[in-house]
Amino acid sequence: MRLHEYQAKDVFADAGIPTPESALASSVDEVVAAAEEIGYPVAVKAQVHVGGRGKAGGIKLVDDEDEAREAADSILGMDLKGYHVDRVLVEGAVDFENELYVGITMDRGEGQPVAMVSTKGGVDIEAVAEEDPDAIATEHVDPAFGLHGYQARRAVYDADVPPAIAGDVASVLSTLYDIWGTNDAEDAEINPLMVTGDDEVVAADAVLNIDEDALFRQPDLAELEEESYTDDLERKAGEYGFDYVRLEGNVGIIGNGAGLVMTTLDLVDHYGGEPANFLDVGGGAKAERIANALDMVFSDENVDSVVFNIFGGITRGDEVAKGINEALGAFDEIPKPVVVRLAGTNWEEGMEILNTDLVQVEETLEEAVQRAVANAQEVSA
Amino acid sequence: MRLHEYQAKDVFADAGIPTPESALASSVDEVVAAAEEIGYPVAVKAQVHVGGRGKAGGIKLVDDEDEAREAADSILGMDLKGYHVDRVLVEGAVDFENELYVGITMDRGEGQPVAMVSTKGGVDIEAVAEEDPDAIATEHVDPAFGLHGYQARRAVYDADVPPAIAGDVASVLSTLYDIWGTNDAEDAEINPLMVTGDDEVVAADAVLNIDEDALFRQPDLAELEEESYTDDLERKAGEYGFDYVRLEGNVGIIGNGAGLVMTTLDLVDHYGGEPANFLDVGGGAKAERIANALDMVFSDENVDSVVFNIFGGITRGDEVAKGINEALGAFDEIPKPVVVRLAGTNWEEGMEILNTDLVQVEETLEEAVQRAVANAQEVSA
Amino acid sequence: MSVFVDDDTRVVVQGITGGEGSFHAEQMIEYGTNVVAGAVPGKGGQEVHGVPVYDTVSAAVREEDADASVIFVPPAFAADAVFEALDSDLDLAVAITEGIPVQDMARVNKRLSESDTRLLGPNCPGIITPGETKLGILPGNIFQSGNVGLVSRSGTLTYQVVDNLTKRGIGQTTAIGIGGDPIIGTSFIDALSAFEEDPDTEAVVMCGEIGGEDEEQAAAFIGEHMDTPVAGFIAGRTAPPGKRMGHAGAIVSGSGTGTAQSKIDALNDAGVPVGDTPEEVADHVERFL
Amino acid sequence: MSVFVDDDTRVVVQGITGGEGSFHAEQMIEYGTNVVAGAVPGKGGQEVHGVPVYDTVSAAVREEDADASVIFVPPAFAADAVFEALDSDLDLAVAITEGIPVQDMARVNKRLSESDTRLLGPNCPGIITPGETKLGILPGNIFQSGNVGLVSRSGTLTYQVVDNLTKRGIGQTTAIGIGGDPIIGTSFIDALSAFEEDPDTEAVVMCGEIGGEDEEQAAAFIGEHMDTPVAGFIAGRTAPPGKRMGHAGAIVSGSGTGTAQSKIDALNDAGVPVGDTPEEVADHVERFL
Repeated sequence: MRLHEYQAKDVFADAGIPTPESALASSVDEVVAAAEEIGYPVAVKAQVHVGGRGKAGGIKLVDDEDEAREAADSILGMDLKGYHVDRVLVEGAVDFENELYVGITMDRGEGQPVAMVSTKGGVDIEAVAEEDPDAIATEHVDPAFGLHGYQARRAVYDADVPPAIAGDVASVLSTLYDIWGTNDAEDAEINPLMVTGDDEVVAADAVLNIDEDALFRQPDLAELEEESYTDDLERKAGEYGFDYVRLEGNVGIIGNGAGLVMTTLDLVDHYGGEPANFLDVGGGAKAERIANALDMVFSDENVDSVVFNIFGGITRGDEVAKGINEALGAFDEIPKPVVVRLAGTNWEEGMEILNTDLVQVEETLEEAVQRAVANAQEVSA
Repeated sequence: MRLHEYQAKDVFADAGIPTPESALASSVDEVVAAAEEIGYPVAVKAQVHVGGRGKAGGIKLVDDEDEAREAADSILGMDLKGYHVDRVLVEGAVDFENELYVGITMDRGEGQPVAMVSTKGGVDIEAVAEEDPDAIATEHVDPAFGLHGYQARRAVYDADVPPAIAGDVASVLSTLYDIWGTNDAEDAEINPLMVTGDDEVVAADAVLNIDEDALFRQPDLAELEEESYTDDLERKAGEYGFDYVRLEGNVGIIGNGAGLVMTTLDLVDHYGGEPANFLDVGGGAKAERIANALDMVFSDENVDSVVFNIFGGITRGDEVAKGINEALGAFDEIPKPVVVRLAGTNWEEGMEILNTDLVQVEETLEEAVQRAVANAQEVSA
Repeated sequence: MSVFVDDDTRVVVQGITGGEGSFHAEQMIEYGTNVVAGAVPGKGGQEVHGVPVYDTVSAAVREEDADASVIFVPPAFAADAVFEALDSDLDLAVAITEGIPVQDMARVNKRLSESDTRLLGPNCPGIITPGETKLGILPGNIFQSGNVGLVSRSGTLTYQVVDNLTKRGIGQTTAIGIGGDPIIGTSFIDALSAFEEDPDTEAVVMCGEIGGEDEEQAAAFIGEHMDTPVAGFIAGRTAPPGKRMGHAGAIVSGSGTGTAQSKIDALNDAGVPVGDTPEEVADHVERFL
Repeated sequence: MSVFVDDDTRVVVQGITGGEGSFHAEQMIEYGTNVVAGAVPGKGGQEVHGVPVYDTVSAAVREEDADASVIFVPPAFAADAVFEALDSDLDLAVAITEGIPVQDMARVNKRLSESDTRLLGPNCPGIITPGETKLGILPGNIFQSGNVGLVSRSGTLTYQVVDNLTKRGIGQTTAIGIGGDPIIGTSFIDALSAFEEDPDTEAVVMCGEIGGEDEEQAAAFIGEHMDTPVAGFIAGRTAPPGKRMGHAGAIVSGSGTGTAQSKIDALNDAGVPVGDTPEEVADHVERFL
């Protein structure tokens, strides 16, 4: 779960990292009021989960009310790389001389956290990592100990952070690690960490991605989850607890297990169709969950045809079949044709239960996908 | 630094460990008032740092006001193994069926903490450890991880704690480890952890010894240090920051480094004298510190003669000599004869500075000790 | 012959009194797995499906000589269960649990480096040596004893590929689900090198997916160290960059590595044919035998 | 020959800009120690006694090829300094600091088991190979090059015993202060086995004190593994049970082990004569040579 900039900044500020004065606004008037309160110049920043907001016109620096109105008007309501902007952060502009990068993430290759510092902040850090990896100083962290003080300092000195601010940057990095740890984050980043003319450091942006698997022990963050959704289907998937990704095609896909669902997508593509979504109902899916999954796919108006592919391990075929019967039985007319393929645990029982008045049944994955692709072509033709 | 029972119980209760209702009292009337408030029966418990208080008459269980007065009267002001009792804890009596032991300490041999559980609580646990070591279940703790939940449970089940309370005892043990860790404790113990007829567990005693080297980061505990002293010389040593132990003899000993001071004690004994104290001024002792050390030894009326043995590494002989001159120069008459022996870093400079009108000087440890013993015998003769 | 587990493996089921633990313990017993104990704190002394339950894994090891565990413990308590397994003198611990917080797994990973116990998973279907034993949730009936080793990051994809093999009469020595989480105990390379050393394994199937660089590293290992032929499958060819698909393993970072194409290229470079469909994987395996 | 350190040892002083660090760096340089760098965060680029200061130990290792460090850092920051030394590719780290919280040292001890760096101390006077190099605060002038190895838990007691030896013309290969804290890096046994392997060390003096069981274990080691003769000294014979004397190591628990007598008995059983006074220790050594 990715927090919005304004949410992440609250967390950072509470932990003692300096951030600019700021206020959230969702109308032009609110932007102007906030700007007056903070004092010009201010930055008006779209609150959407998109990288490169600045280049895409989602961040504007304004010096007076006219500019503020203009900026607010252009940003609020804009479509930024597919995301609708309905809120902006109005933030005191920082008069900076340098921009640094500091970040903590999980290095999955090493299986341990890594702390990073670079003097090449303010730009796409992934690009820096690829083009000039030496410009990013890294320290792998033993998670049982946490980031040692000497490691924070070493990263800062290795990155050639100017001596006047080295201590402060090391301290920000240590705090950032604590934030990362106590909030069960996947990534915690400040890019840029601005350095002012009088050697103050200020977090001008804030990234905090939370491990959704850990939300059960992060009640405060779990409450922010609702706000993190950016479209209705994503919200619905979040409520139902599904791993769901919306795509461009018209073949709706439901399956269990990320690998098998991805494979189903790949086969839809392989057989000439276009996947409409990725939807993993997870392990041990019970009847209600199956009904919810069908509800989700039917709610997507792009979907012309559905393929339901369950290979049971924890998930039992009879439960799945019951869920499908229940969900489809509630309709007077089935909205889109559904092809079902069950295999694995209790699959025979499932096949017996399935109501073939409501669904088409296939025995192999390849056949099921081919039939769903054909259904979609028929509907859209 | 050993906390008093009532102080340790406060810490334990704050962390969520069940403790009996209790109040501190320093007069008979306060004891009776506290007992009425809590409700009879209550235990009246001497607050001194002595093991086996119960057997020595320092703990009494009373059922009514008469008994309370009698108990308070006998315990307050008593001398318990050399310690004067000026405060008692009045505590609601627990109607227990079993007594357990739980404790955390540092196993110096392994260099890691160890958690311990035994169903043989309520008695001298060191005796149990010696006679029936299998009766104590132990779990060594990786301090980078802390006590894992499974370890707390395993210790409890391995100790054959009854199933009905196993979960609660494991939880107390985990909390005790947290207390041990967050308070920089050397030992944290509950003996006995009482088990009531309805399977509640209650900490009927509480031991919490704090690592004095960690008091710099334990400001709340550092404030309790004053109360932990049990005699004036110990208090003075604490204020001066000396390692000091009062003994029975009449040869006062000041030196630097525990090993050398102990050796000086041993040599006093070897040459027929009796050490009056152990006093280690520590490394790098400056003039003021030396003066304080002399003040301490002179304050002990048992002392008839003083030997001052400094072998310099961090400690510099000239600083020591300056301190001795200053401290002794302040007296019209030197209260007890002082033999000084300096060696190591800057010892020649020290020897030159020393005012031989005030002190006797010897070049070797053996000679210095022999002379101090002779001085003491002369004075006491 | 087989890899990691066989008829002699003595299994303790952590969480045997829970819904999934109880169901799959029964399935394992039915399959022939030597389930010798359960371990659930506070449930010591009970029996589940005729199996004695102990309060701790250590007690199960001491009393029943268990040498492997399967962990069906909810995510909030699963890391502690894994730590317990790693501290109980077992040869193997199989963590089925899905949704263990990644920071918990980083701590487990640190402890793994100090333990002699092999961890499989978490978020994995387990391991099966067909006809002998299974540890986990794999549906036993789709497997068949034979000469093909299989290792996969994905549970249900494993079943799919196995199904395609078995239906052609191609059996398996051992099938290993290593799990789809970012941090796992046993890697592709660990499994591949075990298969390479197993004289009965004549071919290996490796099922990867987008995200991470494990498949690329495995490809390098195959190129350098393996004589046994390997066929591959990579899920997630159509996954758009930057989208997270299901478990945390499956994210394409957008840079050079981690994409389906980079994994397929690496495998091809190592001489590993990669199927477009599970059926094509079975075709490659058939040609090896 | 010598043990652990010699003329080639390249020393970085952690905390060289502090009072003690600066004073003893100068003393070391005067003695002939090859002090190649200092390391103090925020002081990189300065010079102290002609020695360049770096912000990190790693930089000192990289730029000056330091292979050993001496740590003069106040207790509150000392554990971090030790962790830094253990993570900087050094062969040896000598922690002089007195008063490091014991829980900090337990964490350091854990890391030690994962590090290739030897730790000496903390709360120790350091190590000296007379005539070649000293790392720490030992007063160089009392030492003399020779054939006796010395290992001691106590700083000033070491000096005392060395003084008695040197005054008789008995020199030392290396003298090692292992430190008096409850948790230390290098044990008596580590030092004794190094002396046993050193061809130039013809006799060893071991100075112990009450508390713990290190001397008892060392006695067992001497009995089983050492041909080089060892003379012993144990401080604290007159310490009353249950009283803590000075550093945390010196407490008599009151039970069977840890007392001066139990240590003296163990040493005697291993054939080690124990002196009643430092002079008597020198007598024993003289007889060995």
